[in-house]
Amino acid sequence: MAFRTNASSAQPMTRSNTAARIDRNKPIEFTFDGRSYTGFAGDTLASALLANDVHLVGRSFKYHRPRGILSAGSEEPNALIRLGKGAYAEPNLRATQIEIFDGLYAESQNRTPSLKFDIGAINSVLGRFFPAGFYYKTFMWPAAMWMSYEHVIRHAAGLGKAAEDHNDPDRYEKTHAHCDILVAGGGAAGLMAAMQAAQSGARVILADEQNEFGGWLLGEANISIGGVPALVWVSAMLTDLAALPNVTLLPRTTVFGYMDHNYLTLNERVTDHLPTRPAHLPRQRLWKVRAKQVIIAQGAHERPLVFAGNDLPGVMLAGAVRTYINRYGVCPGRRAIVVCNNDDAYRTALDLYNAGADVVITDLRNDAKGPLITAARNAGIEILRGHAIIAAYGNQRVARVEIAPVDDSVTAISGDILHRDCDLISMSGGLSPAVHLHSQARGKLQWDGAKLCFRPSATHEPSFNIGACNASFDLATALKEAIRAGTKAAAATNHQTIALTAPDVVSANQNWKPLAAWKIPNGHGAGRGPKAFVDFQNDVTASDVSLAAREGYQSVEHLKRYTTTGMGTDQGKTSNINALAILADALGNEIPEVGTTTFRMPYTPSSIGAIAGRDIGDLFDPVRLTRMDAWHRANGAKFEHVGQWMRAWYYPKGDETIHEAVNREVKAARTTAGLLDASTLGKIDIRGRDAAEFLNRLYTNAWSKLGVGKCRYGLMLKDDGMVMDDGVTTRLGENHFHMTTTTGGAAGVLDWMEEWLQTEWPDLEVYLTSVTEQWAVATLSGPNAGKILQDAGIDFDLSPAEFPFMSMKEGHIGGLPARIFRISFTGELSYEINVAARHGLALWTHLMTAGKPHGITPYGTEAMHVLRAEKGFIIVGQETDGSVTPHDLGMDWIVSKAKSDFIGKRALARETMAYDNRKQLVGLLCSEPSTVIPEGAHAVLDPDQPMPMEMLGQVTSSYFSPNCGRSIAMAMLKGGHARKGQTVFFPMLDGTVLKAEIVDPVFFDPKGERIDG
Amino acid sequence: MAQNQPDRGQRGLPGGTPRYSAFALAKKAMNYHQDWQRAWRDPAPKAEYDAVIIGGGGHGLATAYYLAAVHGMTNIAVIEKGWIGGGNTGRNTTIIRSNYLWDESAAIYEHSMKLWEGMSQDLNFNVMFSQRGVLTIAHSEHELREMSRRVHAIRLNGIDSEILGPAEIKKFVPTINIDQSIRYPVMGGFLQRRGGTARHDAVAWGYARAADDLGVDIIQKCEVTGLRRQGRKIVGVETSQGFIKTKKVGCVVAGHSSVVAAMAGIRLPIASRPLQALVSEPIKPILDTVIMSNAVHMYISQSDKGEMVLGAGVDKYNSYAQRGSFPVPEHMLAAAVELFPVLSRLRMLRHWGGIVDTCPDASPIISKTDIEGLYFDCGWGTGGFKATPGSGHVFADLIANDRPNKIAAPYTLDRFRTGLLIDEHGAAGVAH
Amino acid sequence: MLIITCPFCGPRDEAEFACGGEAHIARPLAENKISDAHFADYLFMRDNPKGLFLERWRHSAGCRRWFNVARDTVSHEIIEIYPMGSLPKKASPKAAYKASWRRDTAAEKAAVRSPNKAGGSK
Amino acid sequence: MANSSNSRPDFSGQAALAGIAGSSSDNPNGGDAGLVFREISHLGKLNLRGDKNLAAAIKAATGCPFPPKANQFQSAGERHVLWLGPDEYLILCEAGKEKQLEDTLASTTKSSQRYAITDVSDSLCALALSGPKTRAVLAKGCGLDLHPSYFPSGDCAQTLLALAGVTLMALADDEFIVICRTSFAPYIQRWLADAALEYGYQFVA
Repeated sequence: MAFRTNASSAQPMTRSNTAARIDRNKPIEFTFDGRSYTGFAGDTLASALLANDVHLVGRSFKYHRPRGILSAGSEEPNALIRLGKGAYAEPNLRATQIEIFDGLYAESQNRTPSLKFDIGAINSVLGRFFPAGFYYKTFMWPAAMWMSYEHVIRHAAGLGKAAEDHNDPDRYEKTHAHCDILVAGGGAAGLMAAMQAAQSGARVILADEQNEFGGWLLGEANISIGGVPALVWVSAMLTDLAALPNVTLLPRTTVFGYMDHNYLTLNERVTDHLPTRPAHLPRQRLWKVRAKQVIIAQGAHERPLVFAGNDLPGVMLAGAVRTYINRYGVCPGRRAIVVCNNDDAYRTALDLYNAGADVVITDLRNDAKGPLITAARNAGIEILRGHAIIAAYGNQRVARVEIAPVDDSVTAISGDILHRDCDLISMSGGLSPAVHLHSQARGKLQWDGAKLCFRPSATHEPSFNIGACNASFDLATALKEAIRAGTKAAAATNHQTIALTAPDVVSANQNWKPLAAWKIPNGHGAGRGPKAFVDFQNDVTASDVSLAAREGYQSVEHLKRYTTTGMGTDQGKTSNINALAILADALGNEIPEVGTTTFRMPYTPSSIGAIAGRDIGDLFDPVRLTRMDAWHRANGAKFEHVGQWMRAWYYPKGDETIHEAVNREVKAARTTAGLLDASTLGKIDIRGRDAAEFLNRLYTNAWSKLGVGKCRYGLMLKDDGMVMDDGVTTRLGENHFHMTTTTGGAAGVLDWMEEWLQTEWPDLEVYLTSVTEQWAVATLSGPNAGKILQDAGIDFDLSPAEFPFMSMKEGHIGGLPARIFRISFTGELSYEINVAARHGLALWTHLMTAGKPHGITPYGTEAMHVLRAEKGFIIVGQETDGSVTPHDLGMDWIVSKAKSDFIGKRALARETMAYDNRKQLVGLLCSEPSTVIPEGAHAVLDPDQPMPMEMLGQVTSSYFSPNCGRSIAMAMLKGGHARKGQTVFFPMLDGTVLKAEIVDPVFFDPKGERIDG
Repeated sequence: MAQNQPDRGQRGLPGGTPRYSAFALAKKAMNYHQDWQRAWRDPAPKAEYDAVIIGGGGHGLATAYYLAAVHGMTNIAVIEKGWIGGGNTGRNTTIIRSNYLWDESAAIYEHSMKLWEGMSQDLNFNVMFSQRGVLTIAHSEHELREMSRRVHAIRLNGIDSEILGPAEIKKFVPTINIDQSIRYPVMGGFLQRRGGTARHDAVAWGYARAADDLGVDIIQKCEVTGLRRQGRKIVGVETSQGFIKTKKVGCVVAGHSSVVAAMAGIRLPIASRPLQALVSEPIKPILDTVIMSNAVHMYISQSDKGEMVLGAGVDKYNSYAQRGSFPVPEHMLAAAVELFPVLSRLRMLRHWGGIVDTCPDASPIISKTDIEGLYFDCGWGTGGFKATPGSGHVFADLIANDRPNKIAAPYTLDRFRTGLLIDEHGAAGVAH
Repeated sequence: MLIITCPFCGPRDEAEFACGGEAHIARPLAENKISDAHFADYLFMRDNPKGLFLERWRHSAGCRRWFNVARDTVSHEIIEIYPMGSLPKKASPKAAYKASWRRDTAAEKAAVRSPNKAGGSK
Repeated sequence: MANSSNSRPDFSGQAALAGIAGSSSDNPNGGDAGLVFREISHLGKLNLRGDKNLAAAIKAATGCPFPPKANQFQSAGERHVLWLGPDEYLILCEAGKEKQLEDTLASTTKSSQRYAITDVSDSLCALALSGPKTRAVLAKGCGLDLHPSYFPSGDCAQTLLALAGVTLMALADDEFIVICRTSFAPYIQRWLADAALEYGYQFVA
């Protein structure tokens, strides 16, 4: 093409000299596909590329057809590029939304080896064999081959490449915000509404996805508002709004989600436009806004026309062309054909003409009249009325078109074909209001048969639609709507305001009723001829839509899913209505009867990083530490997460393995003394007149007669009779108890108790307070425990007579006030020492010092598990799994027969609860004393039976017990209680089989003779 | 696996519907695809059917197909108030696996898995069943213990399952983060290689086309307004297209089970909850398997189109609105970024919600009712899609023979009276 | 995210609350003998309407108090919020309460202490 | 902290963040930090359950009037009484005075009266926040409307801050007390420092 310019020259001649919103004094260097170009501050990547006469910017999803820039905004389906390098790389960004900055690095996508020569383009040649849904009809034989077919398909599909380096260096933040009125969209209507609402003193947030407020006015010439050029009015409005303390202006911010109860999500691109991003600033910020009222002023999207070859680079939307000329000072072509079914495109024709391009208008209507048409004629622009472009041709950019006269309904060609050369087609198929947010919020839509679009009807949330998104395309009307909505919204939030007078608008009148022309005839038979595209990104053609209808995929949802139309990253902003109309046509139905799909979050694709925000890394989930944590760390403890708690797991000495360390700790606890940090156990302070009665109803056993200062073990059931939690509860006073729960169960148990108190037994006078973190707890266990307490300076008599098992005393240790419970989870002489949490570390170090001569050994949760298993004590959540009753555990002794009721009592009376073949708790001794059966292993009677095998149940706990000198295990086995003495087998994952004898689950000191030391 | 399967229904399209094939595709291309015929008819309802299936989702269409193909009941109808596959069939994350803990669950999901393995050929419709493996991650000692229990049980049930360590996981899933210092480190996982995904819409369309070929009437935009009874017997269905007489009604209306049950005065132990899912923009392949993590309520795979498909846990309150609350995807995406940092710079493209019917024991109901001729298949919670063929297969058997077969037997409504539950979440709450 | 108006703390984000499911399920006392089937009505069977639903919520991140909510499960509109232990006052929730299949079931009757039984569970 | 040669434990006691979070600051913008915060060590805290009849006892013991409305607090010098729920209050007092206060309350409250009082001084951790960006920082993790006109000084609320439950007290436009469970204090400290980064912060250990 003769007028092609040297792309690297600083002043490509495609720059028009019109006044534009770029700073010609600020040239900016950037790179696209390895070649460096120059643009200006204020350019988007798209405008800068067009300024350099680069039209071919991408390849389509399926056919890999060359694609250019269609639009100038977020609806762009074609110009998707990969921005940045290394860890900063980001695929699928729309060139039309990227503000350029020095050093910007961009690449095209979905092509190999290069954009100009893409082997994938073969698909386009074979396109005829790949109609919509072809993959459902083939690749089925042989069945085994699908994975190979799929591999190829997967690599052909997918648009851009994700970053090679996965560690996103950027920071994302989130914030909550509240306002009286959120205005979504900062065009003329949005600005006017925000100003109106703000007058009342209401708190207003105004968000717009572009870097500048002003909406489509930014791309218009020859419009004046309030007696001044539109953009002068815009900047005046902005100055006034910015001065108001009750207004928050959010440019570069997309309102992408509109959820129940006026909860909206906004994505603010804080530093994306900067060449270097300050580390302390978020790249993007997610706003979670709760608005009392919402005003939607999102504008509208222009529709393409569906004619053969309409996807060639150089085929652009008319409004976009106007924007490039007026906003960016770029004239995207020199020989332009404007094709339209409405008046609006005439503005583009005039602007093209004024920018020095040759222009021909192809108007599908043969009766178009009005000031714009007159203006075009007066300018001497050639106007072909009742004509259409029936096909466009070119290699990687449109070069020529076939134009033909068409009948009134634009269904048939009615005359001779004209041939014209061109380098730009500027098309306009009418406007579709952006009803996305309204629809996300469950607002209803209605078809406007005159303006040929869906427009909002009933709203579901407290909101208003104004301006173009309400199909009020006329500026003056839009401003009046804005004032009305602003006033009403303010009033609805109890802010009174006097309606402002709408500023006068001076702009050529135009007819907003386009001609219905959904599919332009191409002179060939159905399905024949060059492809006419409906969905550019997903390569869905008009004949694909007809095919879907023919095959019975006739609901809009079926159409979308079968042809994938509207499923691209542009979410069908330019294609949905055309597809719908062509489907309606194929079904001989009216558009409203065929219906539209409901829009869902997000309005435009929204960064996952921003939605995750800072709730990642060490802020992903709170980690709770005990007051002794510092000591554990200093002494080389290994930790395990128990719920949110970090607990000392074991304390390896030197190069001890976990097993060596645990064996040492377990032995010490039975030969000398062990010290365990038990601070994480749940603790609940229970007070009130009815505290004992409450415990009676909560636990399976009886509590009324428990003496003051005495402790009792309790089992808590859900009302379905299944074990939920256990622990020791102590009576501190007549109406005062101290309950302990499992570490993991603490929060749940407190909630559980509150629920019963508040919802079932409000008559009981009981008060619950969590004191889990009020007390630090060190459990001293082992034969030397008493001696150590003596040396530590206990101030009361520890003799079993004075301080018997299952009792509690308050006293001092080395002067520290303490509550000491004589309870034991090891079967050894054991003291649970509670001190105010602030003294936890002091108590621990003090006991370690005092215990040194007596062989005190800190032990962790793993040793604790072994010690309790040696005694056959259960751990809720390990032996139990929500399907286990007290009887299953062999704990009938703890279930009161006397009490008329307790939580779970009735459920336990169901006949199946007494079935003999329920899984029951047993002990296991492996035939190989040195072998520890893996936890989770399943028992069978006959290891040689065929699959699926008859299983008895699973090993729940299994350890090597240094005190028994052999391995021990606990298991839940069907009919286990009656199987004592039987031998069972455990098929291992490696094919070997282990053998074990079923025994009583108490392996050590069955008579409990060690409890007093 | 396609061969020697439990009665899989007849192969091909005995009803005479032209077969799909590469050859047919090429042949039709010659005529610019003008003479493809409808995948299924659009009939008006007859006055009477031998059985009526309420609900044109995957389960309902599968039930109809197997009633016709296996039990020879061809005078039946599927009635759907909207468009087929428009409910949870088209709203799930398409995960398919059979590695369940309890024997009863393993039995039905493995039955289903075997049917998946021959489905595209059975239906002559490519449902793109992709056995790319399902890997469930364990993040703590407790989860490792549960994993071991699960894998031992699964193996003894004759189902494939293997345990992977962090290094093996990294090898299998290069994009995953196995840094052991993160809050929920990848400590291990168990893999079912036969698990994977399928094209959810295709399952509904494939069953519809195959059932239609056998004479089944598929009636869309037909809403059930009532169930007509005579005493304790069902005699027909009131619909928006008039009364339809029938002696057998199978209800397979995930997301509306309680509503339809109420029409017959039946109570169900079901709560309907929103389940949210989302996809990212399509990118070139970075994940060739399915990853599930229960500790952080997140599962993820990459569709053939290139979209990252992510699912979360169930929302906390009852709803029929097919939308959930924002904190759920917020937490889920944070968890996803922890495990797959690459996601941070990708963008959410679509987000949606389905309505799942959840039972107290997280297991389904496949059952007769105390009304003769009225059957329910519901309560699949988040596990419905993977069960589609198995559920349809055993439900068809229940309707045809008026008694549950061995696989369906444990799933009667009666278990809520006896208390013999199949407590899948009690048993470590693996997200389905 | 819903706005739920805690009767004590006022309107807060749904995130601060826990949902307790169906409201007004009376718990049968173990002392009153009912069949396993009737007991299952209490333990497992749940009202699950499409539309107005009476449910329980707890302000778990706030004052920790339970209360009742009448909410539409389709529109998510909250029609009434009323204290634990009380019945709804507005017409439609009231009607929903009366219409529930639970009213006068054996399980609900068994929630009341039968006069011949003395003293409760002490 | 007791050193191992000492046979008596150290009585001074440890603050929640002692040895976990040292003083730190980051102020990329220069000028005043947007947020300055510190732990209020050993602030006395009593959880009080009961109804309005306790007003007199509270007044007598603390000098604080009874909170007139839900989600408000009343102060008398260093002592504050916070409304937590319809029958639940939190009393804050000078470090070490909690026991004495507990006894006074017990004695001035008729035994007949429904009430319960529990010392939660170590159970909860209080952080003092100040600086021009205090509310902006809190808003990043808290869903409440923290605008001074909606959350004026004198208001308090139990709510969520990011992933932890907290009680917020507004002392002034740019002065708050944040109370969390002690074991969550390290998380809250880290979260606040992170959230305040863009405005600059200073944490005083």
